[in-house]
Parts: sequence; structure tokens; C-alpha cells
Amino acid sequence: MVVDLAADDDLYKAIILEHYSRPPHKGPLPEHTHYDEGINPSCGDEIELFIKVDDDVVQEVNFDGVGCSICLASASMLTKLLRGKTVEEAKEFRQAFKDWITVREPEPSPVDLDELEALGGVRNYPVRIKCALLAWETFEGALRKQSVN
Amino acid sequence: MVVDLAADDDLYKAIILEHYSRPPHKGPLPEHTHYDEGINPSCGDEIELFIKVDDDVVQEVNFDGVGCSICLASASMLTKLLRGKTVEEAKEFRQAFKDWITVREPEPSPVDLDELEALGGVRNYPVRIKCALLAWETFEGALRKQSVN
Amino acid sequence: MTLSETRLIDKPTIKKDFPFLDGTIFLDSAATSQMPVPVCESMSEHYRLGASNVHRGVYDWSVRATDKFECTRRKVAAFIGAQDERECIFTGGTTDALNLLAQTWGETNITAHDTVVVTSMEHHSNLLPWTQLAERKGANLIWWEVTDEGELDLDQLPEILAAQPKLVALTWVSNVLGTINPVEKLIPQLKEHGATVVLDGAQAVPHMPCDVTKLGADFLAFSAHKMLGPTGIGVLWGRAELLEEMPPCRFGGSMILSVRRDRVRWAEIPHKFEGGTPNISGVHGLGAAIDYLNSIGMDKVRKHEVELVTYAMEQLGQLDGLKVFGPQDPARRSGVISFEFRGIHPHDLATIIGREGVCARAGHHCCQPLMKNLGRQGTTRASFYIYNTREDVDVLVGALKKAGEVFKDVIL
Amino acid sequence: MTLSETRLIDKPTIKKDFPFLDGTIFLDSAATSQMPVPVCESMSEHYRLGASNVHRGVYDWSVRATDKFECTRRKVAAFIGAQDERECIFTGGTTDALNLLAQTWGETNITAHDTVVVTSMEHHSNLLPWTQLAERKGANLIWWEVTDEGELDLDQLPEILAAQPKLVALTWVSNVLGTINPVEKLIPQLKEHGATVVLDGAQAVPHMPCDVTKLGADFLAFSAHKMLGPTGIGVLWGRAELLEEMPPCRFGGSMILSVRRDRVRWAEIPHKFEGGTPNISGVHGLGAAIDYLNSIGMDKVRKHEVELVTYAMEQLGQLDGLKVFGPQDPARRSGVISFEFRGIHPHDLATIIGREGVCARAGHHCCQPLMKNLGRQGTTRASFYIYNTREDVDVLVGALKKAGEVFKDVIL
Ligand SMILES: Cc1ncc(COP(=O)(O)O)c(C=O)c1O
Ligand SMILES: Cc1ncc(COP(=O)(O)O)c(C=O)c1O
Repeated sequence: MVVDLAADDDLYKAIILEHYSRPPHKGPLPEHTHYDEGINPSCGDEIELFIKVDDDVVQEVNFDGVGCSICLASASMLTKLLRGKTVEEAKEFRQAFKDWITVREPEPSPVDLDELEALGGVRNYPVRIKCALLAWETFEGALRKQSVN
Repeated sequence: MVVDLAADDDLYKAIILEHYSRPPHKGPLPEHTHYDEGINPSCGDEIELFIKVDDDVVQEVNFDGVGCSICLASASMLTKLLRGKTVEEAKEFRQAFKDWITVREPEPSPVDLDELEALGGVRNYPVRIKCALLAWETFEGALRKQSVN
Repeated sequence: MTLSETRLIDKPTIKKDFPFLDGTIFLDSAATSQMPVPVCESMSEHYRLGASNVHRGVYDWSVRATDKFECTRRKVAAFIGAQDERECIFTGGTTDALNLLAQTWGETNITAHDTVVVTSMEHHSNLLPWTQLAERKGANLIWWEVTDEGELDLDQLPEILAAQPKLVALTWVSNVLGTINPVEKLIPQLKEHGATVVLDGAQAVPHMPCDVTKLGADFLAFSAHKMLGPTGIGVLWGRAELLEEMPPCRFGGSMILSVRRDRVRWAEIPHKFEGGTPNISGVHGLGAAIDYLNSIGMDKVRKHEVELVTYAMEQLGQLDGLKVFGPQDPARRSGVISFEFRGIHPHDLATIIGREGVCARAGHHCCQPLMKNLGRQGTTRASFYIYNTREDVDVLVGALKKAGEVFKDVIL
Repeated sequence: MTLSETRLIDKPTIKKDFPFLDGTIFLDSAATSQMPVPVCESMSEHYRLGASNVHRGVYDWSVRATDKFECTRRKVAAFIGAQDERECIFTGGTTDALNLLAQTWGETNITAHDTVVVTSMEHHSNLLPWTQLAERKGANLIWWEVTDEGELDLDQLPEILAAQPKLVALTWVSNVLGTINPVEKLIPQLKEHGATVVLDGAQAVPHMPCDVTKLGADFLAFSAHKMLGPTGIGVLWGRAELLEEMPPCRFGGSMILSVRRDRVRWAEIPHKFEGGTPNISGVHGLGAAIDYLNSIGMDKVRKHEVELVTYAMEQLGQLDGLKVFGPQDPARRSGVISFEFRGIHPHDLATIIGREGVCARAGHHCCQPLMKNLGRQGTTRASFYIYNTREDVDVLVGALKKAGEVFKDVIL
């Protein structure tokens, strides 16, 4: 019944609450090559992103910080989904997710968004889109700050 | 006919236009004991008042400056009517005029306002009340600045 | 149960004047209040009868607008207990008022030798103008701390008095904790020690009787949009002696006596501080809002709030895992209730109760230093006003239960 | 005669949207314009649908208010030809915008080694912020003079360019003389010599097409209440590079990224400059006003004005003893006509024509240095907008004749 409730919820899908409860890649990553922090000024949520790029591939990503379920679940999904992608692929993936989540009636995304599809419900809650995007903007910021050469 | 027109006018009575055209006491008064200038900030009109008090009596008053017909006629009437009054009488007279002109439906004034009664029409033009009062406020300012002892 | 409430605020009138509240449980009046139809109409009237600028035109429309404008100034003065309407300056809001103050009074009075006190429960609007000023001037800055109960730490008062601060920036009512600071006790002591006291009245003036003369404060700021009026208009009240000495800081039309190339003379107060075309319809709206509040009576407004808060504290208290921040005694707090519920993030909580038709606020409420003290990023906040009822509280409680359901399996 | 006019601006629509103008000849739009019913309704809507603060709430009302707010920012950007909506900062009006600019850009950029240029036709709002700043900083101040024809003295341009001013404060259109300054020619030259150009657009943006990108200006300020919108709202537009470097100067809610006791980080532009609850309904009103003007088309607005001014200059020219200040060529002027009539004091003139139902303005129009140049205390000013017609001009002329009668025996 609990699972049903979550499944019925247009926003708080089970997979989101699962990532929120038990993020697989949370905590600082001492040997990162890229880092940035993101702030949502309206709620004060703060995300840190630790990225280890090697050989032009995102080897590891971890996040840390405090935030709402949407924000942290999205961050956790990021850490899972960007692992192993080349920097270029990661950037494209980020853009695809952003494009998909910020339009009212999205086309199917050109890339497979995987678990992120569960976040589609935020479209009904426009202010929460920022929450879903915070980690991804932070990712972009981290790469921009210290561009991969 | 011209005189009629002016007489019929609720604001621009003949006596007002007469004072405006030919003020009897205009121009600086070198041997004044009191002086002040008044400004109407909304139109830029400026009045100077020169007062000679002797033996506690207003011996002479002149005005100078630029302004509209109401402002200058009122100033000119002042220079005529305050002459010969004691300072105390002049102050009372000023107050009586102010009280009379600033209420919508005045009681007959306790003092004889003489020609000033012609200014009663400004009550229909509330912003112009300031014009009618400028010289009188300046008179008060001049006395205050350099109080008669 | 709702009987005494009905006696305080007439429900049919509220229903008629706030028709859009039907079906919405609006619990965010601390952010901005709703506007009753009569206030809205009074604002439109300015335009529908023919708009005009104020203080300058000789034609009838301008006279009408100017009369109403200055008449509202008198109304404001009476509403807050000011002795002289010239002490009331129209601004764009509380934030605008406090910044204006920092720019004129602050710039000319605070030096590197002075001490400035801010409390850690200040809204950013009564915090940053002063911390930035202190930094710019190299002045000494003291933070007046808040106790675990969410009240100003009175044990720190001797230290503060000993520092002889030039300025104390103090909120009358906290927009997060609901705490009503004991300003009538604090102000005389602070002033005895030479302080100028700036009261942030944004959350107080709309909710309780105000008498600045009795309080003895130096400055008070508040916003119309939190008291049934429109956005874009607020008031800075200050004691005439202080205002007269302050230089103007917004230069333009209407604030001058005369302008020559080599010499500018400023207008008298309050006009000296009101450069440019003011928010005329906003002022009209503020006037109408004051009329509306006066027609209820500020005593009743406050009583209604105490009743509601009492009921809300009781009901919320019965929810497992719910913690209300700030004073627990309803008599010591306003109609602002910040709470935490089972560790659910305020954003999530506000979203879920929002789906049940409850408008509440989540976040730091522009009080980040206070959040730091509370050890939180943010809180969920419900705030009441004249149109709220016990039923609203019941809906809130029901909505919170639903949120509990959604997050029941979440480990935090 | 009125045929071509009818083609430009649809009279029945005007009658419907400005019903209160019936019987009143409103010739004071340079002070403040009238508001059409649709704009008024758009403002009321914000309150009648349920008010909310912007940028902070998670509930629907807040989302709706925020969307409309930010959508208006895009509308404003498009209206003035800005490339980036983030370049448009909402302020309380033109005066507020220019003071904000002086307080941030001015404070940080002007030093004792710099030269500041103001023209002698500036409104006090684009004059005093800069003369006061120059005085405060000990900067060099140059007055750009006005010719007897009421145009900027271009012979002085070499001198001005040679001084390499850091700042030139320049009105696009004079609110007294109606002069349209040749900004598209002047700005490139001024900028080539290193100047930052601040355009006062208060009398231009409402009356003619505007493209700041093409103009190449650095800053532009204007007010909603002169373009069919409400009081209390205006815009400061600035180039993003400049805005990004400017420190904020109105501290409070919504303009921060994060606040810690030891460190404050500011929000991005434009929010950095918009501390506090903004004038939300005012912004909505500005948006609706822009919609209204766009539905006519700014080209048509300008053409209508040229037609009216042409007619007015002709008709006024036939009155004995009437002198129009400023350029005589209607193509070089806006719908603002200042005049003198037989030496009758402007206050008297405005009062008498006011009795005939004509609302015009008398005084120095917040341009005292210009008045000094003209050798007058003030002028009488008639100004036109979309709702004015040739018949209005006829009534004005008739009213002036009456004034002539009243003052016929007066010796001046
Ligand atoms: C040229 C000019 N600049 C500035 C202003 C000031 O505008 P506001 O009073 O809306 O701030 C005005 C109008 O009063 C004006 O005509
Ligand atoms: C205590 C307090 N101070 C100041 C403000 C700022 O008011 P405004 O946003 O109207 O300027 C608020 C509300 O936001 C407040 O609650």
C-alpha cells in the first residue's frame, strides 16, 4: 500500500524517494578533478559536486549537501548516470535532460534518460524544476570552472 | 465691458488685477529691519519681503519678486494693509487671513480683511491658496528670523 | 468553538470582500496578504476617475489626487500613533525604507568609532543594509543572539548596553519565529544608553495596535502589501528632529525647494525624501487598507490572531513528529508559525500541502543567519491574517498528515 | 482633416478604453498619462485572482504571479530592443532608476579625476543624482548648453569630447521643450571618447520606437506611468557587462544568493538590484500597457503625435502674443509644447484654461536650470498622447483666448 501511494503520486515516485533515502554516491570525493557548489537562493539548499575526470571520461561523481527530495534524488541519479560517460557525452546528457524537463509537453528525449524519467512529474510544479536541475547546473559549473583539457 | 468681465470672474477680480498691474509698494526697501524670501517650489515663484519695524510698529513693508497674479496681488495687499499696524496686530491680521482663506466655508473674519476679501475666490482653486499665502508666510518667516524685541 | 471568532471578525463580510479565497487555504500572509475588494477598487478609482500626478497640477484631477495622497499620510500617522504626519515618508516598501534610512541617516551618523547592533532574527532587509554599512564604515558590529526558545537573549542586554551602540536594528515581530519582541521594555533602555532604534515593523504593524510615540522608537518601517494593501508601497516613519537633520538621498522632482546651478535647496520633510513621481495609486491603496483594518479595529485583529494561533498550536501539537519553532506561549507570538515535520524537507512539505489547497511557505524566509542558528536550511511556515479561520487550521493539519503518508518510508 | 488621424488611432476604441476622458481635455501626459481600462483590469487581476509574492512560493498563486512577472521582463526587453531580459531592472520609476544607477555605477566609477557632463535641459531626476555625485566625489562637471532654438548646442560637442567625460547624462526628449535630441548620432561619438551614456527615456520610450541595441546606449531609464501604465514602477535598462560589475545598493530579500554572518553573496542580475518585494501589480500593469501600445504600434503612436503637434503649432501660431519654446519643426519634437502667452503667468494661464476643461501644466517642470536659461520662472505646457485629437487643440486655443480676455487690461 505504501508503495502504491508513492507510485500513484505524480511527483514523489518510489524511485525518487529511494534515491533520496539511500543515495549510492553521497559524500566528498577527495581525489576529484572538478568541483563546484550550487545554491538555490530561494530555499537555501546547497549541493556540492565532486567529479573525477580521467582520460576524458567521468570516472567518478559524488554529491554532498542538503536539499529537498527532488533536488537530492536528481543529484543522486546524476552521480549514477554520468559515471563512465565521456565529458562530451555527459554534457549532451545534461542538456538533453534540461531540455526535456523544462518544456511543458516534451518530445521523447533523444538520449535515454533512464531513471530521470521519474522526475517528469515536476513539470506540474514549475518552481520545483529548479530543484531538479540544481545538481546538473552545478555539474556544468564545475566543468566550466576548470575546463577539461 | 472689460471691467465687467473681471468683476464677473470668481477669481480674477478687478482689484486683484489692479494690484497685480500697479503694486504701490514694490521694490527693495534699503532700510528694512526684517527680511525674508519665500519660494513656491512647484512653480518657482519667489517673493522677497522688506519690513521696517520701529517702535514695535510696522512702519513700512515692500515686496519684490516674480509670481502669478494671485501671489503678487496678495503680496501687494499685504504691503498696503500691514503698514501702521503694531507687530502684534500684524500677526493677528495674518492669522485671521490665513484662517479665513484656508477653510472651505469661512465664517466672517473677526478682523476687517478689507481688500483681501477679493481673494476669497481662490477657495475654488485649492492649489492657488498657496499662491495667496506665500507673502504672508514670508512675513511670518521674516519676523521669526529676527524677532522684534 | 467558532462562536467567539465570529464575533471578532464578521465572516460574511470576509467572504464578500475576499471572494477568491473560496477553496484556497491561504496561509502565507507573512509574505504578502490578500487584498479585499474595497481596497482594490480604491486603487482602480485613481485611474478610472482620471489619473494625475500629485503636488504639481492646478487642474481638478491633480487637486483630487494630491488631497487624497496627503490625506492618506495623515491616516498613516494616526494609524501608527505618529504625532506629525510629516514624519511619514512613503517608500517602495519596508526594504526600500530601511535602505533609504541606511543611505541617509546611516551614511551621516555611523563612523568607524561606532557600534551597530543587529539581531540574529532580522530579516535580510533589516540586516544587510546595516551590516553592509558597518563594513563600509569600519564600525563595530554586535549580533544580538536568539535563545533556544526563539526569543532575544535578554542576558546579552547588559553587554549591548555597555557597548553604547549608536544604532540598534530590531524587528518588532520575527517573520520566522513569530516572536513578539518586548520593544516597549527594550527601547527605553537602549535609548538611555544613546542608541537610535530602528524598528522593522513589517510583521507587526499589520497585526497589532501600534503607537510609535508611546514606544519611543526613532524609526519604523513597514509595507502595505502585508496589511491588505498593494505591493510597491511602504512607509518609513521617523522622528521629525531626526528626519530634518538627514540629507536627502533620492534626488529628482518634488524633493527640492529650488535648483540653481550653484546651489540646490531641499524641500521640507517629508517631501525631501520623496523624489520623483510617487506610487500614487499605491498610496491610495494603503489608505483604503488602513480604513479596512480600522473598520475591524486593530485590537480585534490581534485577538483574532491570538485565538487562531492558540488553536493552531494545540492542533499541530497533536501531530507526531511536529515541532513548532519559537515561543510556545500564543500570547508572546504573532500569527506566524514555522515548523518542522518528521524531517520532511520544507519544499516537499509545502508542495504536498499545496496540492491540498494550502498555500504555505518553505525556505529561509530571508533570515539565513537565523536558519543557521536553528541548524536548518529552512522551515515550513504558515501565517494567519484576518480572513483565516479554525477550519483553515484543520485543513492544514489534514494536509500535513498526507505529507506524512507520502514520506512514511523515507529514511532521513 | 481628422481622417488620417482616425486611420492612425481608432477613436471608438479610445472612447471605450478611456471613458473618463469624456468632457476633459487632458493635455498633461508628460506629467502622467491616463490608464486605459484593460491596463487597470490587468492590475486588479493580480489581487482579484489571489495575490502572491514572487520568486519564493511553491503554491500555484505564486507560480502564476512569478511567471507573469518574468514574462513582463521579457516584454519590456523586446519593447526597448534589449538583447537580454536580464538587462531590465524594475525600479520605482525613472527617478528611482537614475538614483540607483548613481548609487552603484556612479559611486564605484566616478572619482575626482573624472569629468561628468549634464545638459542644461535635464529634468532634475537626471541632473541632481549626477551633480550631487560629482560634488561628493570632487569630479569635474560640464554643463552642455542649450541653444536659443532649444536644442543641444552641437558647437559645444568638440569641447565635450575633448574632456573625455566618464559619464554623460542626457535626456532623449526634453520634457519642457519637446526637443528630440539626436541620440543616434551623439551616442557613438560620446562612446568613442570613452563616455558612459545614461539616457533619460522618460519622455521618449512612451512616444516613439526604441531600440537600445541600435542606439548603443549604456543605460536607459523610464517610467510606466507616462506610458499608460501605473505609478510606482519603472525600468532601468543597462548593458549586462556593466550591470554585472556593479555592486548592489538596495539590500534585502530576493537579491542574495546566500547570507552568512561572515560572507554575503549576491544574486545574479537583474535580481541583484531588486531587493525586497517588488511592485508586482505595477509590473503587471506595465506589461499590459506595453501590450496596449504594441497593439497600436509605436510607429503609429509617433505619427499620431507628429500630426497633432503639426496642427497645434499651426493653430497656436495664429494666436497673437503666443510663443512656443523649443524647435519649431514638428519633426524634431515630441508631443510636448511649452509656451508663453502675452506674459500671463503660467499659473494664471493654467487656471483659466483649466476652467474650460483643459488640463495643462504650469511651472518649471522640474527643470529649473533650463528655466533660468529661458529667462522664465516657468512655462505653460500642453502635452499630447494617443487619446488626444485635433479637437483638443481647438479647445485649448479657445481657452487661451478666454485667458487673453481676462488679462486684457493687465499691464505686465
Ligand atoms: C524627462 C523626464 N525625466 C525624468 C522624469 C521623472 O520621472 P518619474 O517622476 O516617473 O520618476 C520625468 C517626469 O517627471 C521626465 O519628464
Ligand atoms: C520582518 C520583515 N522585514 C522586512 C520585510 C521586507 O518587506 P518588503 O519585501 O515588503 O520590503 C519582510 C517581508 O518580506 C519581513 O517579514
